[in-house]
Amino acid sequence: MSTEETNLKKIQVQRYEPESDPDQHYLNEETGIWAWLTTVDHKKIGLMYLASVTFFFFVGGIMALLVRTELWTPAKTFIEANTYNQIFTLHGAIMVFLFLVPSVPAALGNFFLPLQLGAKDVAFPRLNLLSYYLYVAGALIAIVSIVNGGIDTGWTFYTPYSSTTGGAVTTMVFGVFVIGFSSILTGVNFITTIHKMRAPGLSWDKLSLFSWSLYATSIIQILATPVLAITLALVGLERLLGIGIFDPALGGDPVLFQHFFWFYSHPAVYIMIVPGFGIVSEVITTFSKKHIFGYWAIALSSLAIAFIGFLVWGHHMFVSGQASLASMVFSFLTFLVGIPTGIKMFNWTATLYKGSIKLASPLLYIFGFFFLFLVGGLTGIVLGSIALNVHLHDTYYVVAHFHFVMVGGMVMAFLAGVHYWWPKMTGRLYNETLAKIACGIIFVGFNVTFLPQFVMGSLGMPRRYFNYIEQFQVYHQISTIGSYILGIGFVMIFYYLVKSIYTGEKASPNPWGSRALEWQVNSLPPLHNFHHTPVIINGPYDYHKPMDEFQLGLAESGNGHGTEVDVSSTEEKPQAE
Amino acid sequence: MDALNDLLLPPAKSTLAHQTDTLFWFVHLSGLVLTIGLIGVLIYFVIKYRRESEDEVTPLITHNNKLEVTWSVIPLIMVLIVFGWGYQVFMEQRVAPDDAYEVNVTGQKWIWQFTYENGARTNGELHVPAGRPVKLIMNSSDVIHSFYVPDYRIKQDVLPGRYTEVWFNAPEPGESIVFCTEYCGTSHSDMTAKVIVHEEGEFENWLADNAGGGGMPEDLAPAEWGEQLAQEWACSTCHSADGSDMTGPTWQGLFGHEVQLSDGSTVTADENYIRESILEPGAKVVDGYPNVMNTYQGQLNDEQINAIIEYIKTLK
Amino acid sequence: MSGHHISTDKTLLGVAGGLLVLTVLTVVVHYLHLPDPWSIIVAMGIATFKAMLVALFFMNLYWDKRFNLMLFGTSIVFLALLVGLTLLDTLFRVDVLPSF
Amino acid sequence: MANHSTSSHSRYLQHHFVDAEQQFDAAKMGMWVFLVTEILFFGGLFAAYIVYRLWYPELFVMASEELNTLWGGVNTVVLIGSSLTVAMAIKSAQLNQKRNIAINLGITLALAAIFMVIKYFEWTHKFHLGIFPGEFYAYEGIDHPKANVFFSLYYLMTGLHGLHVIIGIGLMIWLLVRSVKGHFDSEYYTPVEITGLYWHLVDIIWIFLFPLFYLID
Repeated sequence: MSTEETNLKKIQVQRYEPESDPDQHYLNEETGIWAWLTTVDHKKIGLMYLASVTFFFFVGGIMALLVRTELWTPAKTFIEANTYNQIFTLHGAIMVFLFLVPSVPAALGNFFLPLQLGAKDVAFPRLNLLSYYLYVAGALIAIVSIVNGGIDTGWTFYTPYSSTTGGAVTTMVFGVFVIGFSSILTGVNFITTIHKMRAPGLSWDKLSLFSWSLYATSIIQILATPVLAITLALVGLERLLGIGIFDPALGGDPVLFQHFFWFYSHPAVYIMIVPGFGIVSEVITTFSKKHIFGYWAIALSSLAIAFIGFLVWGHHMFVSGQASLASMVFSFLTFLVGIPTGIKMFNWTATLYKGSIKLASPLLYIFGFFFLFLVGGLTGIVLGSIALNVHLHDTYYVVAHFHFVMVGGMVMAFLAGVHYWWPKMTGRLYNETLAKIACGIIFVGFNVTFLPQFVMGSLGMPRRYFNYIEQFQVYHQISTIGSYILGIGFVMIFYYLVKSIYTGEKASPNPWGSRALEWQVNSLPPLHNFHHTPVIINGPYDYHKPMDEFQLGLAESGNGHGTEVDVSSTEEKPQAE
Repeated sequence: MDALNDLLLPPAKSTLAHQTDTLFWFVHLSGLVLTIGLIGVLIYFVIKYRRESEDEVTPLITHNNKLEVTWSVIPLIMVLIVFGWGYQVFMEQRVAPDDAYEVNVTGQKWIWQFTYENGARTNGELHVPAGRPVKLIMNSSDVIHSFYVPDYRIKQDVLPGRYTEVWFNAPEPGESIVFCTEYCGTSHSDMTAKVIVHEEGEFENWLADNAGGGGMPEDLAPAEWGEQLAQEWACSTCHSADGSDMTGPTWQGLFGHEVQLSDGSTVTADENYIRESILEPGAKVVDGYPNVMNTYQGQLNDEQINAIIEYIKTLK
Repeated sequence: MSGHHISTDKTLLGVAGGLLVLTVLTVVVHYLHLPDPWSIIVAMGIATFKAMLVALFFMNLYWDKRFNLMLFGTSIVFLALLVGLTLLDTLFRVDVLPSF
Repeated sequence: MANHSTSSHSRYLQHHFVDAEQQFDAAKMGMWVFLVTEILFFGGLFAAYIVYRLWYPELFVMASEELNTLWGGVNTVVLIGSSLTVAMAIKSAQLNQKRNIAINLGITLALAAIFMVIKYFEWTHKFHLGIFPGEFYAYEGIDHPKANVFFSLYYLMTGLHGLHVIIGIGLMIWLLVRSVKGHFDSEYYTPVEITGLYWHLVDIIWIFLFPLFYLID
């Protein structure tokens, strides 16, 4: 037992070592289906989200394969135009609203944010469960709309097409509205959690970059999502009551819809990608055993992206008929958002300098992310330039661009995160060789799928086309072949990860030798994460300090809440009891 | 360079297309240099600093403000160049010269219609003179469409309830394809058209021949003209002539037969019924088909409607 | 729970009284029919002032943690961005009309 | 989990908080973050309002004549009164005057109900004239092609606000029941405090809706 004197508050600290394969952990302290369905444990909710987003990823993926297969030949290959239009709409809507937006924040974020903060749970555990059920409810409503007539508007719901076409658009926008509230509540929860639930000693400069990225993401979620909600409500009411805000036939303005829609949907791109940035920072430092380079540059650039991301939505509308003045301002601001993103890329590269780099599978996925996201980002610069955008807008160039960012960037980062944290979530190790092979397959498959799309896009192939002119067939066929390779890669990952749960080797609490807080608890973690409130002494990237300094301290008396505990400046006397 | 251009870009057939292309290559090549550079450094680090033992200790390097400023400011300058350049080219594309020749464009599911100053009308074919700026004043009669000519590097959404404008100058006679690039439903991908660029004198002749628009060509029988009109006005996008099921009911075996309507009643498909269906498509909707057809009131004249009916009569 | 600000009756009633007076004032100004830009400016000015009174004294932002005030301010800033950037389009559109 | 807290052990302290102070701060901040989302939720409609008002100023002047300034003003006063009583309820809780909490909440509830009753009469009067939202608009009295858009905005904004008042009424009933049961005192009044914040925001929104719809000239 030792005592740490600080000028602020007296805290007694005792160290303990994490166990692997503990008798009691979050999966066996409460058991049974009812315990799962009513759990307020952020880890179980995170796992339920993980299972759900994985399910919808595969559903959306099957839609993608159907779309690609149909495009093997011009006009009808095996499905009708109307069916094709519904399938690409569902592919987009499912991937965006049911997979990309909740994937990292709600699944991995839920699981690891409280662990990284040294908290027992998020600030509002019941609200967290409500978020999950709203997500499920929204998904069910969306499924009802598919069964009940389907929708063919594209995921962007542009008016007046969406307010006049047949099908179950009203049901679908209601489903997205509900999912939006799920997203908002997660954002509210995370912001409060990061502010109020940090363990003593965990000052802002010791906050993990993953937590910083979730903080930036949550800000976007709470500021942007409500505008989407009201906009979709207006579309629904336009169909039900003829409220004429957007439909010119009723006196409205369709371009106004686009403003409101993109006010959400452009920042939403950052809801999808910024948490991925957080994972990159965690994985790069862990597998290079190196302190992050430019901690503040990376942390603050996330906030900068979140802010500037709100100012650029009009770059989706350069040819929509908006005023040239607006196009100029939006184009200018669009280029500014490239700067903080570039800063991140450079800082990550610099982190590797003089590191001790181990090419384990999570890092391989991150390197995949690096190349693909770089291409995605730079083609974003191309599209931000108004003159080029006029030519490329709504062509396959745009399709390829956002798939490079969303799949090449975000999905690769998500997979890196899943592989990185898998041992902590499940207590098992997966087959590393298979993981590396799958990573390679996905990287190759991805490029075969989407590089040809850049080419046909700049040659003039418009998106959302069921039929196309002969000239583009070769590119479509290469792309289709690539999509099958990509599909095989994802199925393979699913196979070896699920297999590891049953037959995988038991994981030690910290198999990668990480300094981050979540690795200092048992594998599997206890139900309430920490048996005692931990006191944070070192930063999560202090790889220059020996591992044993990172063992958790516990606050023996005095809980430390509400104080800035300056433990790092006091002398430590770790002692066994 | 030209070979490279053909690989990634369609032929440049307007006076301004080359400006877009130069910028296109500038941004792509600078991007390529950056990608190769950054990935090269990454690969170099991975090889040079690969982990040799688990006990390795790495140095503490937390940040370097000079580097941060460098890699913020240089990209900033680069993107500002791209911004300014892009904006300048855009403004040239945007502002039509005062002497531009005007053609009116109507987008409608799923057909492009063009009207000329002397009343000539075409569907799916835009005839313009070579070497003269042409200004299109565009409007949609249903949902948003977008007028895109890859060869000219121009694109502009076509909105209901408002006019938008786009212009180009094609110096050489020839043909270019027009796509609709704003998703507009079932046959969105078939909503294409052709720009046909004539020599100046030839264009004047063409225009004079088509003045007023819409008379029956002398060399055609009414049913033949009807067939031609059905193609031109994109009727055949939704109504087949061979019995196959499309967005709308087939025309084969339609005339003189009973039709089951969505309100449960039946009607005989005679001249009056077909005329009404063309002018007021929502009045009697055939059972099992969506009520999506637009009215052709004020677009097709009586003579044309009669010709189409004659054509339908031949589809037994 | 010490440290929470407890408002006095005097403050609360005073603020409510102020709000009532301002409500009457804004209606009176309405019937004065001020020249064009001023009527909306005065009406919005009074409304903003009333909203500030409610936020600062009823919602306790005057005494509360500064972060909550910042949150409130942030929402206003982003609302202004939504409106402002949208107006950049809607107010500056050039109408084109066909000449025949 | 013996030692996670040494300070006050409120009955309502949840396990994952170390003390009641942290729980209160978190709840209050969470509510503020939620209010931010509410402001932007209404913000979409305010943005639409501003766009249309700047496009068709004459329409807004004409159409606003149909709205009754007196009843709009009365409703403003009613909501300000209810905000006052909510603030009084919180103060009563802080001073441990348990009876006054319930009394003030009761008055708030009554005022909220009055607000909704007035709204009901305003709306039904308009329906009577044929002023319906959207495509059902059938009033001849305003000579402007976009008159339906103004009233669509009117119904949307006052309707969404009214929906918030109804949700507020539900919350007030819940608080009233709990306060009668004696759940709130100076140690624990978080639900009263954060519901109060919500209620004041509803008031603030009305403070803007009133001049934007009723006082146009």
